[in-house]
Amino acid sequence: MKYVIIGNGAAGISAAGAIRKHDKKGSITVISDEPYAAYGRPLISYFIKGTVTQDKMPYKSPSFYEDYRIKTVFGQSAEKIESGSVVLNSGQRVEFDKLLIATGSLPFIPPISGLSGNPNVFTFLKLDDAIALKKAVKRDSRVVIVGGGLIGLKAAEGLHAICDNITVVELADRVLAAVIDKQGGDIVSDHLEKNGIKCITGNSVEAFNNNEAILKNGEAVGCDILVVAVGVRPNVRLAESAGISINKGIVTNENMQTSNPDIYAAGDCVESFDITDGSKRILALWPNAVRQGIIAGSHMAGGAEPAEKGTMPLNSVGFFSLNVMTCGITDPRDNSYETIIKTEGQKYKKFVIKDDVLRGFVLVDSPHRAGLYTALVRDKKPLSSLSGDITEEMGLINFSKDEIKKKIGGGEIQ
Amino acid sequence: MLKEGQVRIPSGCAIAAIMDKQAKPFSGSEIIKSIALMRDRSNGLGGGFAAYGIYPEYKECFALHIFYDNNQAKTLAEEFLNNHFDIKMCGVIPTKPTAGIKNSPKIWRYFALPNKIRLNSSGKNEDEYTARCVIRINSSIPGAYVFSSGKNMGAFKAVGFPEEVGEFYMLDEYKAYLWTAHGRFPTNTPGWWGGAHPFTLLNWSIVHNGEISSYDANRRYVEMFGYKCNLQTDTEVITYLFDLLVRKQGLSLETAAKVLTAPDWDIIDAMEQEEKEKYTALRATYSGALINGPFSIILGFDGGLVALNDRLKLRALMAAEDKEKIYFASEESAIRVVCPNPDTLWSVEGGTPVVAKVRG
Amino acid sequence: MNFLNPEFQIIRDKDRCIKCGACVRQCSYEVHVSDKDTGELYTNDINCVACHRCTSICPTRTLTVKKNESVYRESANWTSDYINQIFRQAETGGVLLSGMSNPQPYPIYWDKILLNASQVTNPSIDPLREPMETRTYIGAKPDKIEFDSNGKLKTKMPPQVKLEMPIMFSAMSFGSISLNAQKSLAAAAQQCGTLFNTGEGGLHEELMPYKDCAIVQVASGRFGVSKEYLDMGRIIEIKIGQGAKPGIGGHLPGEKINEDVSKTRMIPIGTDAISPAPHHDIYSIEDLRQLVYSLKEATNYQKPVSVKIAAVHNSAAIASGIARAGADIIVLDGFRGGTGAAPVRIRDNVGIPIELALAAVDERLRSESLRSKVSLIAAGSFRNSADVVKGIALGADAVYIASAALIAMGCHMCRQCHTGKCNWGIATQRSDLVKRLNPEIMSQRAANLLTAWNHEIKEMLGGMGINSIDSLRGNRLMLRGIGLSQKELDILGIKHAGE
Amino acid sequence: MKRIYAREQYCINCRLCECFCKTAHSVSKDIIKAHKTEKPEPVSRLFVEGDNMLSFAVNCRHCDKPACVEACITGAMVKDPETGIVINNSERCVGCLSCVLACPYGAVKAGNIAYKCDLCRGEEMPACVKNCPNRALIYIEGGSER
Repeated sequence: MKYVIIGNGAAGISAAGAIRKHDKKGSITVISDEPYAAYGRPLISYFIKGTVTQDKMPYKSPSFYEDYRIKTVFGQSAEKIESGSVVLNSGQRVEFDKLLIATGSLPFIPPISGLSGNPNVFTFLKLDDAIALKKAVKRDSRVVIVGGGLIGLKAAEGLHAICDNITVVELADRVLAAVIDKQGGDIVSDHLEKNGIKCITGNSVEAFNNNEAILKNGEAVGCDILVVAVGVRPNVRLAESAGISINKGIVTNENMQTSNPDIYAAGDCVESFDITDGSKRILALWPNAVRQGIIAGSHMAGGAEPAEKGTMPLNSVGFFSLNVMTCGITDPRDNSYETIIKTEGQKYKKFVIKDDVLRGFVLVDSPHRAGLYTALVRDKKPLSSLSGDITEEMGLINFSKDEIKKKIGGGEIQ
Repeated sequence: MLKEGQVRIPSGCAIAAIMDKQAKPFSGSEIIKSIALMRDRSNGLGGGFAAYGIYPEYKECFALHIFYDNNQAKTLAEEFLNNHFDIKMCGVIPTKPTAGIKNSPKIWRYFALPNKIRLNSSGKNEDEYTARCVIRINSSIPGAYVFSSGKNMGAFKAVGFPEEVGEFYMLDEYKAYLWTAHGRFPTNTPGWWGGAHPFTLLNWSIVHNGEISSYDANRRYVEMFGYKCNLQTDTEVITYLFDLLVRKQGLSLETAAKVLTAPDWDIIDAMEQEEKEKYTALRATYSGALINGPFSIILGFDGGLVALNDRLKLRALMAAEDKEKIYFASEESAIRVVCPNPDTLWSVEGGTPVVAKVRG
Repeated sequence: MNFLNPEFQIIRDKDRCIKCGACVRQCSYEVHVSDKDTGELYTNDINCVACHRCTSICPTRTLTVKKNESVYRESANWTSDYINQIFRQAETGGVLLSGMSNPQPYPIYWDKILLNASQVTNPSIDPLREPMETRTYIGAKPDKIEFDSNGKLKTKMPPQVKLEMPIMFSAMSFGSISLNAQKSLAAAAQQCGTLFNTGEGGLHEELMPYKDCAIVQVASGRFGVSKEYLDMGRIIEIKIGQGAKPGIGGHLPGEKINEDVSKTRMIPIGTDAISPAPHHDIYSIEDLRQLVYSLKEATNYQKPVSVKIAAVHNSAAIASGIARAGADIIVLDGFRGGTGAAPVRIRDNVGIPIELALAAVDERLRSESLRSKVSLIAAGSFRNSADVVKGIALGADAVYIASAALIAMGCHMCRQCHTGKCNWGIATQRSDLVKRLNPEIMSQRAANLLTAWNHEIKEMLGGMGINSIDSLRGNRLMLRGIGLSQKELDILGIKHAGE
Repeated sequence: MKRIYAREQYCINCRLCECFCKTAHSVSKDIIKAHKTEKPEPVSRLFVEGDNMLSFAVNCRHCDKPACVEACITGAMVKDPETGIVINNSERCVGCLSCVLACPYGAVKAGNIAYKCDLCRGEEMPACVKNCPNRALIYIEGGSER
């Protein structure tokens, strides 16, 4: 059996491991346009900061590919998929029996004038982006980051270690708009400001001239380097070439199989089901990619890794030691949700509840045992079955005695 | 210094026995020779013999051998005897002066039958009646001590080495089908004639070697049944235990021996159900009769003997058979000196009684 | 104003204290307090009962419990104990209660009796090489064993109970002690081939697996007594009296009667469980005989019936009567025996020592030729295996231990059983305290204690040249008194050392 | 694999497991130094929850499909394929706490980085189990978890 995986990220590498677990003999080929062993994408901000050196980037042990007998085709991009093979940019064809598309995302480039071909414009998604950026940025560089999402802010934090002038421009009324509510976002931007990063919200960059970034409101911000981090879109170009169905992302069944039974897809390029709001959308999240990779790999190799009933937004991220966690619905759009907010100094906890079920939460500077809340959201646990006020503190103690016994006494062992 | 009955005296010993299975009487010279060989197991402070079948002419009578320290004791005892028995014949037991035998008390014997009227009114059988009388004399008449009370048998004992005792009583002139002998090594007494062995009650005689560690448990047990352990000796209490179990409780000699030297619980546990129940019942019921500590005993009775070693076989006891004779002795050499080449020779096993009975 | 002087003082070595707060959470008497704001730890010494839960649990051994250095102006007559007792009574107007055994300095005869060992004339026996038997059968024995002409056993043995060692766990009811404590004892008894005793509290359903080693007690309150209960026990014990409180009944306060206790005792939740002083159907010895035979009849003569009395002045005559009333087993409980709760005055002043009672009863039963027919159990503070050996040599078939078993399970003899706050989870029904006693651990500790004592008994037997406990029973020659008067020696039936 | 299981019915809320875990994960391995002087302060890897009436220790379950490992962005959190032990490599952890957010038992401790039970790697008996005075923690072979 010949397995080919396009993409060497969280989904691709997890799939490779899962395939090898089920099929000790088949050949596995991983194709990546990056010349590196798989690494944690989110680590690139730490790379810039210098807390993680390049040799510490790899996600797996150095002998991983060898141990799992995985053939690597690195530094070459897959161009198209046709009749049982992947065509590389070199023209070489790689034949497959089962193919996984784990091509992840591409940065979204907004229509800002002065971007195209400009060497002072960077994106912030790959290690190569980070290497280039780190090289370009000097202590006195003036950096403007377009986009105050997770990537933009992590880029800002990373760059802050090597550069004194950083401005983040975010179109929404708050940073982290995609994952957090206004109150939470403001705490984060206040914290960033305190740590020397300027945050401009409700605005956007319209033009960049290698000296200034001109904002939508006409304001000009001194800028030598512009980092574009407004978001990503699924990289579905190859999938299109294979003729498989695509909606917001690649469409798969619950086993990550696409409309072509020999082709699977996993990770950020796939359309997922958000169990917290029932929507189908792209959820570019690390654990999601890992899980989908494992499921895809397992099924490709004839295994039966049980499918997830869906996934949900889940983020934990730190900015200058301020931890921010979000899960599920954090900013409900209608008033059918109840929200409970607890604040104390920088600490901010918000719980979004509907129909006796926790649908999402925000925890700023309150990470203690947060996973228990995540489990409540995922399991749709009726809150009325819990004792005590979980918004104050959550523990297994809030469960019934029988449930506690199961959880601590091995009762959940199958 | 305190004598037997006033204090408990540990002692080491030699024992020996010879029996003719056809009940043919033979002279005492043989047993004297056997016990004499084990002189170093005695220290001159006690020796004695029991002989069965020596008084055929008075075999219906109890032969009471009595030591008297003085005339007053004799007067009181004879008064008691006359009240309780019909004396058929009495007299001094013949002795001859022997080197090593000193300070002899007066030694008398009486062939007696229980007084019919008294016996009937006592409601006891003649054995029990006689036993009680013996115990009464021994515990209530100072200076009188009945040291033999069986029928057609007799004990002969004294302070001295056993071969000297044999010479003193001229035992070579007696003929018996069963002889037992004892040489004593008491640790701390000048020796008292009554304390020499064998110890007898009715037809029971016991020669014993060893010091039992269960003494007080056994003593307090038998005393519940009307016995009185005046001598505080192991031999005395073992005699009473046999008397209690066999004569009063009706156990066979073998079973009685299995009570005194009961099988280990491990062994009982491994027995077939029926046997197990039997031995469990015996041990549970007669736990006070279990004898502990090292001993070898030879119990003589009317028509046979039982040789018994302690459960752990802590004492030597050899046995041999040669044609119609069976021999026992603390040491093999004491057998070979009278029977150089026996047909069989073996070491008596711990807790396993050897019962030898005359035929018919 | 509190007149009482704290009895104890707690010293905390601040250099060692890691402020983990275990002491605070473990003390049911609220001696240790943690300051909410600073986290500093303080002590309320007045509450300390010296149970040593805190010193034992402290991971850095930070704590020392000392006698309070602050003293009353004491005299030999007005000791601080008596002064404190008066303060307490002046406050409450009530009878003083206490737990565990008589703490007064009466003579302890065990400590004035020495054991014998073999030298030269009689060899000692090496228990490692030779079988050393401690098995004991209790229950009435027949007058004699008879066989039929085929040599088959003819005598029908009265019900016998086998003990692999002559030590049993004395009566401690569920209620006076926790279920976990009782379970531990039951499991230890089962493991060691001996028995435990339900006390007057019924048999909790969780103890069913151990019913074959249960002595079920019938006491004056008749709590938990039913046909099923009687049928379940290995032995039925009629409790007339208890050594710690002869002449009075028992009282388990309503607070301790929770659902479980109520079910087991067959009384309503929250009601006081009162065991009357006398059995209201026993006003003389012939009434006892009727009860003994009612119980035998009820259980089809399958179980030995035991009668337990406190050791009192005329125990010997009473015991003789009990034997004649048909009891298979007589239990004598001496005045140093423990209790879950007793009036201090009674505990400290009523009854006699077990040693004297045992010696007198054994001698009396022998003089009446009854001893071989009935088993005799001694109780009332057997503290170690030597006490057991001495007890058996004085005449007991077996002994009951209770305090020693509880100590094995953590009891530190603080004598606060009556408060129900036992920090060791023994004498309490508070679930937070009961769970501190894990039967898995404590049954093993209790079993270890029995095993250890049994080993020691074998050692001592071997030294005496005895390889069966049967030959120790009543073997008073193995005992010598030391520092005892002739009268005491006479009662004990032993000679003085050197004789 | 062998796992630590807690038995609330015997947990007495003494919290010695926490003390001994902290000590076991200290440099000095000395309980007093670990709690009073050692810097950085060692971290206990387990949580005792509750009060005297109901308490229990929460340890990492070392799940068969560990959510923490799947959530880890650096590869610091790994499940050893041989021993099954889930370990967080402190040198690689960047402290994003994704694992804390992912663990359904709340068994990962949040600090500058994530801290979790490592079953006292290599020890025959983890410190918490060894020092539990009431055998409320047991270390036994179990089935698969999660």
